[in-house]
Amino acid sequence: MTAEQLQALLPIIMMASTSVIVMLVVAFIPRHSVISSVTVLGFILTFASLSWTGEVGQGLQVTPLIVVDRFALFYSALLLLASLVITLLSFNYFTKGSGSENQVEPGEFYILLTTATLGAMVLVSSNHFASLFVGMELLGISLYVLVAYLSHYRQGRQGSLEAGLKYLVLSGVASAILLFGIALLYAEFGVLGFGQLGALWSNIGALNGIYAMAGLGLLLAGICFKLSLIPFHMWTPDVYEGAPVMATAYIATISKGAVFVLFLRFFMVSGAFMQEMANNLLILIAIASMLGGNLLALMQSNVSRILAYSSIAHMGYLLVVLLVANTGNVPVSTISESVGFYLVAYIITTLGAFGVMAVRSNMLDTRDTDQVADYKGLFWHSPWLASVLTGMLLSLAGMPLTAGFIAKFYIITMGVEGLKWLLVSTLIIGSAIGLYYYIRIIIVMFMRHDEEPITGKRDRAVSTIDGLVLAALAGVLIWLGVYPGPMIGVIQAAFPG
Amino acid sequence: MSLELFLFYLASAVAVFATLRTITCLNAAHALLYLISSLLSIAVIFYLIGAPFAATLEVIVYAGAIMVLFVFVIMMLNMGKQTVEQERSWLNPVIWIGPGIICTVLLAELVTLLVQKERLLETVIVTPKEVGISLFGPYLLAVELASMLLLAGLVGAYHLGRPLTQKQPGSIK
Amino acid sequence: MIAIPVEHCLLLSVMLFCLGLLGVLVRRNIIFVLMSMEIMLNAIGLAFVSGGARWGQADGQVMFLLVITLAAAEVAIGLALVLQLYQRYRTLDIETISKMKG
Amino acid sequence: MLEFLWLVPLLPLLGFLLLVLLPLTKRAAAIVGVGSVGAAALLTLLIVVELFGLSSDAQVFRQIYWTWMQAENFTAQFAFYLDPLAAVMMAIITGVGFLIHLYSVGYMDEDPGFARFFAYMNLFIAAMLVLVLGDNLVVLYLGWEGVGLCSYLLIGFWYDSHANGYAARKAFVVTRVGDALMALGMFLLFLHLDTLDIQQLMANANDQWQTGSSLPTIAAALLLGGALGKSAQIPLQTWLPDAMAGPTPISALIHAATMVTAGVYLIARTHELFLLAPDIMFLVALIGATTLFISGFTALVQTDIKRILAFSTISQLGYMFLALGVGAWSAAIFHLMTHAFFKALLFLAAGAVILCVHHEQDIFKMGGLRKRLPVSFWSFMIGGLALVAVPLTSGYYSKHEILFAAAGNENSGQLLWLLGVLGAVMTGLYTFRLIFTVFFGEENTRVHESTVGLVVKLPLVVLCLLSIVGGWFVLPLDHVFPASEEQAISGITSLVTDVAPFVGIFIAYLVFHQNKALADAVVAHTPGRLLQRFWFSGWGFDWLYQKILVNPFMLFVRINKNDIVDSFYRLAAWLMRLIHRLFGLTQTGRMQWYVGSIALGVVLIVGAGIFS
Repeated sequence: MTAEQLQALLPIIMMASTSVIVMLVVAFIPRHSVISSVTVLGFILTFASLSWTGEVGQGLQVTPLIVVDRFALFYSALLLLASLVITLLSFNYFTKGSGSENQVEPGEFYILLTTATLGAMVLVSSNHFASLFVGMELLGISLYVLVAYLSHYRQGRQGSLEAGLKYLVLSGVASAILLFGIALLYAEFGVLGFGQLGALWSNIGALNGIYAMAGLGLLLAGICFKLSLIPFHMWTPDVYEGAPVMATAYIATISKGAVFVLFLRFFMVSGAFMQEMANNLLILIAIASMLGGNLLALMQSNVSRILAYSSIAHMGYLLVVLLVANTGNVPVSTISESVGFYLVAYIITTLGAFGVMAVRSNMLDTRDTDQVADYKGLFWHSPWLASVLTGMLLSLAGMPLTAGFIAKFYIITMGVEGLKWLLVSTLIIGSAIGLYYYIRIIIVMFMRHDEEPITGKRDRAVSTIDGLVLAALAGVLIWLGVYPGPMIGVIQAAFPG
Repeated sequence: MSLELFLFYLASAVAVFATLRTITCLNAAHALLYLISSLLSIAVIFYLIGAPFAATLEVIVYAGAIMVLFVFVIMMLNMGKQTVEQERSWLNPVIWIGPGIICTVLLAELVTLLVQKERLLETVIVTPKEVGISLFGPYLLAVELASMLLLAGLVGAYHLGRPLTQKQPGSIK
Repeated sequence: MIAIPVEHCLLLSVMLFCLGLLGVLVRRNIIFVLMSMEIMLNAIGLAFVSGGARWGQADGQVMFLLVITLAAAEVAIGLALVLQLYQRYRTLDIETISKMKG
Repeated sequence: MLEFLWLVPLLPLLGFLLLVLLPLTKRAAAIVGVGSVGAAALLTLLIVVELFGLSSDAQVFRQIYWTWMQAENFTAQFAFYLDPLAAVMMAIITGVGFLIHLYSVGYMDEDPGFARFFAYMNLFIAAMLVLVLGDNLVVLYLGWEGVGLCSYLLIGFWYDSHANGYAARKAFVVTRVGDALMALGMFLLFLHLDTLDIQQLMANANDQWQTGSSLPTIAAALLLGGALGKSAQIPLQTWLPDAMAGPTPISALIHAATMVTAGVYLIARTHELFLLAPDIMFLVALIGATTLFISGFTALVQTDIKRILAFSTISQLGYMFLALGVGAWSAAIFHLMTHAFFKALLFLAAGAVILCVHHEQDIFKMGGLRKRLPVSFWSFMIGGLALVAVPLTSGYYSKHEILFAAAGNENSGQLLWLLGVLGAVMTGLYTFRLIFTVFFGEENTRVHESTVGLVVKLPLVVLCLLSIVGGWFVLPLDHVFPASEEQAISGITSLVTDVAPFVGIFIAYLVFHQNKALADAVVAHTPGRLLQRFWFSGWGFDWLYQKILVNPFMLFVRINKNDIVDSFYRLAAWLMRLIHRLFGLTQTGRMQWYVGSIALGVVLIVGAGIFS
């Protein structure tokens, strides 16, 4: 390994060191504020180190496993910032609970946040099955624990245990399926790098190696599970509901984001989905997800579940972009651009929505503040929180002046240019259905409520950190919706080709 | 039929049988023993197809270490006679139908794909040395990251393994 | 040298994989579910190793090593959760964790 | 100073933001509200002086701030364009605006919505400045909609009253008809000329289009639609009288001096396009002449002091359109300016009267106020004389320029001139009907004693001065507009034009002062009464619109009340809920079921692989 490669690897090394350092801090200085600050510092330093990776140019291959290019660096930056937001919001989520009998020590939560982010960073730089596998599992193992984090706390948090076990088993099965797919591909072709695989496939022309098709199918199934696309979506609402809200936010943003980025790279580098079979299947999956996700969310009374189902739909929207790429009518750089923007918008919006929920939730309660009824009249006693949440929901619904609008606009434009009318019309129908449940939450927030909220929850004052973080998210949301130019420029520069 | 081939099919048969018993057995400890024997026969197969390093790992780590975790837990939970009855009632033949069909179809599909062509290949022995060179050469990063994976697993198990907090009413009598 | 058809190895691994999946689908005892997941992972390991054998590469065995790592971590966390489940409900029935739905 | 141009709209905007965001005391609100506009006025003065100090060829200044939007070949810069025309408009807006702000401090003193009032006013000033300074049609349109919004907010300022809300909505909807046409016009221009930058647009239009061909005609007609709506010309004039529901300073600022002249400004700004469409030019003149004539009669029979002034405004705007239509561009702008002075004066004086008589607006319930309210009386007198265009007042110069231009026009010039002169007679008549009724005769109202303070009087005095001397200004617009050739005006024409207002005043003196019974006698007869009612209703436009537009629409709404279309949607919604419930059943919460779903998915995917 040359010095140059080592330098390119700096962010990943920094992230790994952060994990170890946080672990040592948890062991020797077990004070919440110290642990949290060290974690934040670690994320910030890692983020800073992204600019010290040296001139990576068209991409620097560091061992066969990892490629450091602008694409990887951009998404690493995005994921790191998202992790930072989650870390910052976690502090008060756990502090609020630190009453007399607080037994849940948040130390491990931060260690696992860092290891999970390490996994995500490996995923976005991966162009080899081995790093794909390790990255995905590093992310997965950390998330199992994060989801179940509050499981041993009082009789209350039953959801956390249930969600943790479900996620462990289901995700374990899905990983196994994905791995089995990789194994079959390996047995057929004898290579593990995306690039080598792509070269082989372009030689053969079509995928005639027949059990490569089985391999590809299984791989696809595994990825669809992580993105919670129908019919691999069923874990999503239960896990979203049961997990502590910050872990949910992590799954919803970083986990899905990283896997989609990996998917995109695999797709671009290996050209896998030029295959007719995969293409038709993905169309079906996308349509099912766009319609099914929105329909499932329609009458939900739990905000977490609504966001879970809506995430199914959103991943379906994103899939449309990849399908458009298959037509060849749209340059790959544009595809990468619209996926990038969509992910940025989606991550910001989701973080904001869960952030508001986190601010209003308390680790000690039997559940997070996630019933729609809990939000009744929110506007009249916490206008700021309600405004932020309204902004986020409108962005999810794709209303103009928010980032979500530009993102959705991109996808529709892509769809139209790729002449995917079926997909575009499904997308529009899905969005129309989606509007209903997003607006419903907003209306509930603006209802006058005369009596105390049903749950008897009263809001505490929003802490300074939480307030600043939410304000920043809302600001970026509007900024991207009104003046997306600079962000688009950054994403364009991140195209790996 | 050479000895190797014979051994291969024998080990395969043992593996399939033992696995089948694992998933049908009523007693967890027995199931675990079946599972271990299945793992051992796979180790034999590894050896036969020229992967002595993998065979060793299978025995030492998989059958030896990971399964011991199961043994610990089964012992801790000390499931007695009544659990066998419970298992029997849970394993009602009716519930086998759906999963059975799905798995059979999947198996059939995969087998159809696999038997499309028959390639009799000369397998070469990949020595532990080669594996080691590979591990600490191109796969160095993967190894390091695997250590992080284990770290995460360790931290997670430490956190989750703590007993339930005492304040909860109703869970421990 | 040894002449064992790679296809047969893969066939074996496919069978084991499907058996593992069947186990996950059928068993209600959470410990058996975890064991079945181990069976699936083991089948994957077999597939990797036989792939490596077919191409005479070390990569298959390296991947096998990684799979074992995953198995270890997964089992550790899975069993920790099983202990919690048992402490809380005094049962290993998977039906106890089906409260969230809809 | 020119480089500080951006500051001019920014100051009122900042004022608006401060007023909205900070909980200011009344005093602070007044200082912020008036101060920001005052500063803008001062800055404008400096800028205008510097601009006119330049040689007449160089009196153009363009400032680009940022690229506002960009899509394919469409680029809209956020840029300001200052030339003598914009400078004149800017001076009127900030100058008159400042005076009216000052006046409002007194007028609105007791209103609970004091700060809100100034916030809206400041926003309005900012939007209006953006409108006149906009370098391209997009920026102009931003200001255009901005002033529309402020107008809506301010008409409905006292939102407790149902009628005010109705008036505000009416103004919004009616002007929206025009705005829609204007937007269409903009799209058409962009489609064919590939730019919305006004100067570039005019140059392209001259290059690519033949005079009188269909494209410029359609484009000009669409823009005219926007102008008609904003400037309350027939057939979109009906909103303006109702807009008097707002506070009087609003009527003075928005519905007399500035916003309603936006249509005139738009046509003047795009005059090169209109020159390519002679038919539309003639239409402009015809609409202007008809409007001024018709609303003159309407003003004659109104009883509400503010409605009289409102119809008078429509009528004067008609003169401006007449001027535009006959190509007397500078005359139109000149009249725009003098009208801004004297009509603002009249409204403010009327406001002072209304304030002193306990918000009574019916002129027949006033009377003999001359001695009690000398300042208002003299203001009204001077404003009225200027409105009637008595020699030596500002209105005289501007109106005569228009009438002479009309007379010299080769297209039915005589008819236009005749309508204009008749309108002038009517102006004299209704104006002095108002003055005689309100200020002469016997007193029949109790006057509020504490009356008006200095902040109310000062603007009146300044506007009085401007109404007199305003006609002596020479607007340096020669380089903006094509020179109109001097027409020889016959002595008779000139004489009749000069005499017409006095005829009106004389009749008014006879009928409304000397012999009041005469007016009653006329109205007592059936034809007279019918005519009076017809005129009173504004020539039945509202009635007509009610019958042909509103009623059919309401009928349609009633028919559809039982939801022919809705039931379809309701079915769809019901279906969606059903599907939701069915789908929800799949989410059983049971883990093995979920694993089964995954397994099934895998079976399907691999199966698809086999069978493809």
